[in-house]
Amino acid sequence: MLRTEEMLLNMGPQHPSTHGVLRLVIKIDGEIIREVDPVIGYLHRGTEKLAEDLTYTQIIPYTDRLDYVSAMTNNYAVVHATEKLMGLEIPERAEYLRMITMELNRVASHLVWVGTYLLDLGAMSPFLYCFQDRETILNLFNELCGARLTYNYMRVGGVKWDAPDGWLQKVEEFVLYMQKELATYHDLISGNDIFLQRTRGIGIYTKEQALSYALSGSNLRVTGVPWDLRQHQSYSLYHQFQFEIPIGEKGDVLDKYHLRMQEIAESLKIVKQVLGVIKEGPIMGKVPKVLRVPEGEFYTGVESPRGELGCHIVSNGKNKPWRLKFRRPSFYNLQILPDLLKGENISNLVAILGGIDIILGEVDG
Amino acid sequence: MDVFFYLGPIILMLLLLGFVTYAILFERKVIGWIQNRPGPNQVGPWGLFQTIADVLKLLLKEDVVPGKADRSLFKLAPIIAFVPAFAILAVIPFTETWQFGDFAVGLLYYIAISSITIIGILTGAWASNNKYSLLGGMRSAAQMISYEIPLVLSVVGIVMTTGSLDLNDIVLAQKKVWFIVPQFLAFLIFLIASLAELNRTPFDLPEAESELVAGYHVEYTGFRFAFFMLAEYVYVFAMASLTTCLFLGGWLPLFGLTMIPGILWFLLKFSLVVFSLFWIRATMPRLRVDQLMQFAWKVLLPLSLLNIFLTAIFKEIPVLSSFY
Amino acid sequence: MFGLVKGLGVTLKNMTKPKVTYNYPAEPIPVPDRFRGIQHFDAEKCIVCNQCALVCPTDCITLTGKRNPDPEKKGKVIEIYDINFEICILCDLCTEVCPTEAIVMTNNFELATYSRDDLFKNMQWLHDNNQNIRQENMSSKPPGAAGGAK
Amino acid sequence: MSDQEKEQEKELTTETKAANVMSEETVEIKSASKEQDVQKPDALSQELKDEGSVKNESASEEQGIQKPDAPPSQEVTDEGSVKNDSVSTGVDVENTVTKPQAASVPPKKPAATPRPAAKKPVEEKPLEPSRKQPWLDKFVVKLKDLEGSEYLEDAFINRANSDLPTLVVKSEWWRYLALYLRNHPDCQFHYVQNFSSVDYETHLEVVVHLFSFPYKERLGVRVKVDRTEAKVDSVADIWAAANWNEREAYDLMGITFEGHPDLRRIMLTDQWVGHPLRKDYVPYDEGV
Repeated sequence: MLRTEEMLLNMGPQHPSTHGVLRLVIKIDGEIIREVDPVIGYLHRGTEKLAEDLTYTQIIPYTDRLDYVSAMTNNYAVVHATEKLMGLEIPERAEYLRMITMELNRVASHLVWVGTYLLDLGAMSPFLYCFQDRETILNLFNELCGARLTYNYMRVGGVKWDAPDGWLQKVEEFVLYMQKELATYHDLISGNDIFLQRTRGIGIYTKEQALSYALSGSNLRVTGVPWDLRQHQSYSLYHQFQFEIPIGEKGDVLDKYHLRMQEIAESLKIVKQVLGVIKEGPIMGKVPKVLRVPEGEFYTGVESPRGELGCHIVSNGKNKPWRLKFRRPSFYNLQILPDLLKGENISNLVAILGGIDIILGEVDG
Repeated sequence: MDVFFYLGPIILMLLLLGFVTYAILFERKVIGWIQNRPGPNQVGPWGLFQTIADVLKLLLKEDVVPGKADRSLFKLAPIIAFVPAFAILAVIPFTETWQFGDFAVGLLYYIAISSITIIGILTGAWASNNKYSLLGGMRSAAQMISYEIPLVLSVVGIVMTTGSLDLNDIVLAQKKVWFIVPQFLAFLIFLIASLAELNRTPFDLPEAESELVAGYHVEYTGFRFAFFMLAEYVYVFAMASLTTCLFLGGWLPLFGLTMIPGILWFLLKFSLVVFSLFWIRATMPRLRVDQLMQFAWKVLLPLSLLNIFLTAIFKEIPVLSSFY
Repeated sequence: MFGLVKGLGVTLKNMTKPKVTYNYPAEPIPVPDRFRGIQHFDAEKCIVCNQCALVCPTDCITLTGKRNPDPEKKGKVIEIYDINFEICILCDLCTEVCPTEAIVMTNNFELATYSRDDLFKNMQWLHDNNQNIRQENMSSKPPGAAGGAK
Repeated sequence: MSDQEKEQEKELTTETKAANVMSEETVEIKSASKEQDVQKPDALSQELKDEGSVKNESASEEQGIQKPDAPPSQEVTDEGSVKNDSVSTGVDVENTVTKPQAASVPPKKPAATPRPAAKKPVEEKPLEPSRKQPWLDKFVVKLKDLEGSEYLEDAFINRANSDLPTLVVKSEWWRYLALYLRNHPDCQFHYVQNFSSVDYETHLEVVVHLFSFPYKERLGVRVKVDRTEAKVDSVADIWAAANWNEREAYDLMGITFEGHPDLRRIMLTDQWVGHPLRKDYVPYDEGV
């Protein structure tokens, strides 16, 4: 009788496909995973603690660094919470600009996901194609606010910059281009048998599990729960526009892929509609000189590309928050990983982990 | 003749190194173009010296042997992996005259010797005393042994047709029509199996960067690592040559264009095969281990048996038998 | 199987497409005007209001002022003005609050050095950094980062 | 960690998946430990409650205070009903929840300084009753009927937060309430929207925002936790999402969640000293 034993494999924090500095301590039997213990916190920067010493405006650049793939949404989460607490009115054009940037950012974020996910599965080229299209979006943002990743674009009461001349046309061109380009992605990826083999039936969880783990975003919708904060707890001016919430059927990673591709299409649809109605106007509302948020407690969530990005503010009436807590969707979504990985193959680990779509900057706060 | 006998291998070795150098560059360029970028273009004109610079860098690197590794095995492994890769080139007929060892069982020799490399890989993986490399080595062993079988069986059809294991005879038997036409099924099986033998995408599980970091050579640095890489690319060279000989008519010209020398024809076909290897690499994701095994045993093996069966039948059919 | 062939077709088609990369170190990368690069500081415009130092989220600006040497003029003049680019995140808030546009962004972004000490830039350096100054500094929106009213 | 505990842990995690049942074994251990800790409630708690309500009246946006001082009169029947309800989901409430009758911690500090949310009593003209008020009322009435309703300190509508119904409970009752909210057919709060913790200097608070998919309703729950002895029952087996969040709250805020399957630091290193999100936190090593 051969003596067999389980092996402890330490994956990360430096590993090509843990998407940053996630560390997984895995017990494996051959290549079959018996137990996983995710170790996080390698990128913890104490944003919540820092925020207690910062004014509301100063917090905004810090939020850029949480979910660095979709910083616009992060900007919006904190700005939105502050505005709601203060009861400010935001000019229409500012809201439209915010929606355009947020939806473009969602497209960019999902493109990064598609690209890196295919890279995890071993395909190189889709990654670069996705990044090319993302590059267009980043260049648009660069023109708009002067940065490609850490935008610091939104302000309490509006946005910092108005769209430069011709910018909206460029956005429209991009939307039209991207709508066509999606077909290329489907040609390249969606029909690829190896990709289908790798993703079909992988990482399935039930609706009950998803709710219990408080998954959000595509990770929840893939189980068939049509839950999108843009519609169900509508913020900004999303209620004015038509878009659908794609949901999954089987709940496997393949479904997640199709879901995110559809979300890209829906986001483009929203951007197109916004471009149709946006008018000239002020981009900054009436805001007091020093932002003093009235006493109270406030929680609100916005739909980031990864799920419900919440902002819980406790204010004591000063110009700095007493406590600022971010509900970071990646943090919640990652929790289900040990459950999903039990009994899976190591190759599936990468496929499942990638499917969750985590951003470590956000997981670690 | 005697001079050529002794100098030939050295020339071949140098040629081979040249090939490897430029195959790597070519691969990077092709993948670069596919991904809308120019590829390496900084070192030398058109990036021509890029690989040379890379190799120099590798040679200058510190030679690290992990403390817990089995030192002697660790050092031996790259050599075991590389030597067979070079040895198999002896039987490849580049042209009618350009061949080093013309013996009757050339094909068998190729297949037998090439499977020794797996021992080197497994040794290296085991000796590194690293879990990732162990997993990579195990995968590699399982994969290469599994795919050897369909690889060999797919060639059986050709052997049946020509009645010889001598690669020269096989090439010459393709004067009328290349074997890619009558043996198309075998060609597909051979191509897939050879991709797997070469550990190239979509079968690059032993190195599976996103899972096992670098697989069996994760602990290797410097020139030992270079040896593994060299072995890999020599196999690309050998496998592309073999494919050319078996299915694409070796040095035989197309359309009766005999004024173009045979070696050029060979190189042309050979480059086509190499290009398609790179092209596939740039497009495909990676298979999963269990699917990979299932694919070998459940799909490729029955198919190659079917191919043998069909060849046997076609040989008996009067009209078709001239092709078989 | 057809899907695989289709994918190969896409990659082959892309081979002939124009290249999208920048030849960066050889050719300067084009940046839009609003690009947030290293700040330029104009000491003559500065009124030592300290707003930039207050608004800086990372506290990377150090400044001191002194009395105006010209006794007939009121106010202060700047004496020391340093920015520590080890921690500066180029968030643009300092230029946003500056009432006199004494500190403005430029389009220069190359900060890499071999030593951390080199990242500590003083007033003279910031003053000499006067190439590619950003044209549009106030946008259409004067209110400052501290939430200044419109 | 002893073997038994490990066993317990495993069971917990497996059960979390299924129907969030707590193993009886765990319950026994828990209730035993509780009974030793707890002391009788006294008059001071009443005082605290009163002060809380006064403070709340002064708060501008808070309305419709429910004084949760109704005695647990219909104990038997109501508990029975709860039990029945939860039996259907496989949870034995009576066994799992520590009896709040016996469980109370003597208030160490009667809320001397009110929470920052209520510093200045501002004269406000009476606001329109919130649209969520009926829902909250209905809800509070139900809760009042429950055993241990005196631990519901406050229930109000957080107007600033789009009329969010909010409950304030004492830490002893939290687990009981959580089970109720999760499993009762009229609540069904299966989804944790946010799990936060706040240091109010006088006390700590665990703030949980729940969402009920069947009713499409949100609910905020604030759990008051004593600052010096920050302990509260874990709800990681009720909502799987609470697991890491409780670890985070333990790590950064220093709240111990009793019965948590794996209470370790999650963000900071294991050797870290102190809990950074506490307002009185002093970095142990100035250089860091």
